[in-house]
Amino acid sequence: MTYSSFLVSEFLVLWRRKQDVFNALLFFVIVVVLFPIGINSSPEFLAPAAAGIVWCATVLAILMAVEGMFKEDYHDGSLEQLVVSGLSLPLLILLKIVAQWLTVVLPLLLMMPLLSEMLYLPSSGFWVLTMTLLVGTPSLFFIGVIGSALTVSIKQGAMLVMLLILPFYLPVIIFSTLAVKASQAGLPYSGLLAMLLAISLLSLVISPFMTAIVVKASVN
Amino acid sequence: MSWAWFHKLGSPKWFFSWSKPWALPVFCFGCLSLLIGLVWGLVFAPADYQQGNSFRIIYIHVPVAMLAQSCYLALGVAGFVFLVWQMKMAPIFIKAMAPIGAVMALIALVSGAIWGKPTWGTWWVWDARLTSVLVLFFLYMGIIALQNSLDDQVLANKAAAVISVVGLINLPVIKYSVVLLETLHQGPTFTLTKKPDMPPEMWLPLLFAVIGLYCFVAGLLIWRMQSEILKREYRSSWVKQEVTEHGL
Amino acid sequence: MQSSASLTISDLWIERGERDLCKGLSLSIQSGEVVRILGENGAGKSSLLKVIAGILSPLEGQILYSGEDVTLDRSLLQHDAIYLGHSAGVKSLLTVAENLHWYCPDAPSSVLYSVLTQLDLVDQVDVLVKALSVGQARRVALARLWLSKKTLWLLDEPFVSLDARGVALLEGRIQQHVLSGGLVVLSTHQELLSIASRDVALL
Amino acid sequence: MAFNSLSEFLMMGTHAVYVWSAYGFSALGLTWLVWNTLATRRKTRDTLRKRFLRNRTR
Repeated sequence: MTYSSFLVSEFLVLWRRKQDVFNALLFFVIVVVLFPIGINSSPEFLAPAAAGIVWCATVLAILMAVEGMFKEDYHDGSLEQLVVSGLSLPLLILLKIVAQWLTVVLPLLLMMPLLSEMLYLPSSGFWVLTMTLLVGTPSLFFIGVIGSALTVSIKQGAMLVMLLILPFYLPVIIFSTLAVKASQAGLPYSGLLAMLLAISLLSLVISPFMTAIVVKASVN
Repeated sequence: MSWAWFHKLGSPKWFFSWSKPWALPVFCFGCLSLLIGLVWGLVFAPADYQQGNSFRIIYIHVPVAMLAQSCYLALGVAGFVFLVWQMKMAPIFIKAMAPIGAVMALIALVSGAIWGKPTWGTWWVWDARLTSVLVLFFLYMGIIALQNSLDDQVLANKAAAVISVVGLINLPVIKYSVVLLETLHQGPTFTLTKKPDMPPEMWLPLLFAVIGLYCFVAGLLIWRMQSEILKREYRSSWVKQEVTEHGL
Repeated sequence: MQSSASLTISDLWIERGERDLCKGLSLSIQSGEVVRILGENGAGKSSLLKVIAGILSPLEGQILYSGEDVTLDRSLLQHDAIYLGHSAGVKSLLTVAENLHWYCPDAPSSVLYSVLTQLDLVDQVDVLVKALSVGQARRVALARLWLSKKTLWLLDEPFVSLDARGVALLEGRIQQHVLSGGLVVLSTHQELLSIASRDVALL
Repeated sequence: MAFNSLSEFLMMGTHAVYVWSAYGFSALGLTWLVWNTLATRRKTRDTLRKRFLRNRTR
């Protein structure tokens, strides 16, 4: 096994499971649609709330995707093979996260123009929102993957992942929505974007190692 | 500097015999000090000129909130110690500490909300402090739920340590973000703990209550850890001797 | 392949749940040897193999591989070893060829096809593994033994769910491997007919 | 002493409901913690003792 053959196989598996990615996207859109229907569909409410709505939906969709990330590998024994491969486990996990991020977040970004129209988000806010998604979502994956590894051996782990991981997502949601709101109010928002980037980088450094520890303890 | 104490601390047997005479006195001292602080605060301390008598909630709220945060700090440190040195006592500590911290966070939340009603006019305000304690409560519940659902002891130890460390790293970020959220939302400007020039007859009972609650928790913690040690080390002969020869 | 590899285990204790396994096992294996681990269910056969592979950590004991101490860091051994567990990491959403490419990306396709022909899998090269039978999926996992050039084989019940022909093929391959200087540690209840093996019993 | 009479103390100005419910809940929480700790302690020792005694007679 090499790093590149591992990455190729990851992409192949994700390609064969494109229905799952599609479902996650549909789920994302449905959650977004719930807000105008459930609360208020006037532009006065939706325009300022758009960033928060999109981010809540994103967080849920990503958690859905991340939660089962190791399940299949755990059951068919390939997780074990990763541990004994002699390759660096944190690096393998990082590659896996990158593959997952590309297949979930890129389609999600493609949907953004449509959604921002539906939520009456002005174009300036749209670009900031897209930027927060680009800079912020990696940290969601990095943090979520720890929870996914922690619960991989539990049969009904989905709820537990939510309970464990959602509190950690709070800062990302806060900074992102504040950035969009600041831009809508004409205030500087680059500091908030920098904050999001910092969180993503911090979790990039920590998460693969923590996940590797947990994966090693899980496969025994 | 000698590191012998550090290695000794890692041994459950050593900890058990060392902590045995301490639990009850520490607990009793804690109860006494807490009681003094509370009675003093409730009966003898003067009422606050702004808030009247509702401010007396501070004597339970502040110690409990402090404990809720200190417990989490301790969890994170223990998790780190376990990941680095594989010290056997660390997961026992985490297992014993998490429920205490959760109860503390819950009490802090409820007493804070009750205090908020006469002070701010509402039960709940998205005040940075309340929000971060709420998150803290979720973190505690997550650790407890995770430990309960993992059957394998080795995995449960690692998992609890990892989630504690990750939580500790994240806690400052979470706090900073909720403070930011609050300043942009223009929340209540009245802060609860930064009392300008609190007179000694007001803060002295608070000091007693804080010290008392810390000792109270330390005593409980030792008992809980002892139970956990017995549960985990039941195969060793000293546990057998301990359980069969001494009573409760 | 290394000309002379050796695996030395000394005074190994494994803790599994509430039981001690192996209890001070010492074992030395040289190039060209097959060691068969015997023991009742739960005696620790799988655990022993997992400890050697580096999945589990032993409670106590030392592991040397070719004279190097790999007790704490197993990567040296892992670079030179194949471990096949009960579920060997055959991904059901990949085809047979993709599965083998994932594991042994260096194997040239001519070798791949000849191996698959031997294992009666050549018609299924582009079939997803989830469409194969259990025995066929097992053969996909075992095909790694033909393709990879690792020295140390750690095989946990390799004969399970193989038919008579599969068993004969695998025995032949093990024979060939040890003759060219390989090391094999396997756990099985099967009598190995064609291979001279050494037995180690776990109590 | 900040209060002149017991009833005044119990009334806590106009804040009796808040102060006493806050303290009541806190007392409940702390008591539960103590009870849970001691019960766990007793249960652990009892189960272990029974297990050891059973093994001895066997």
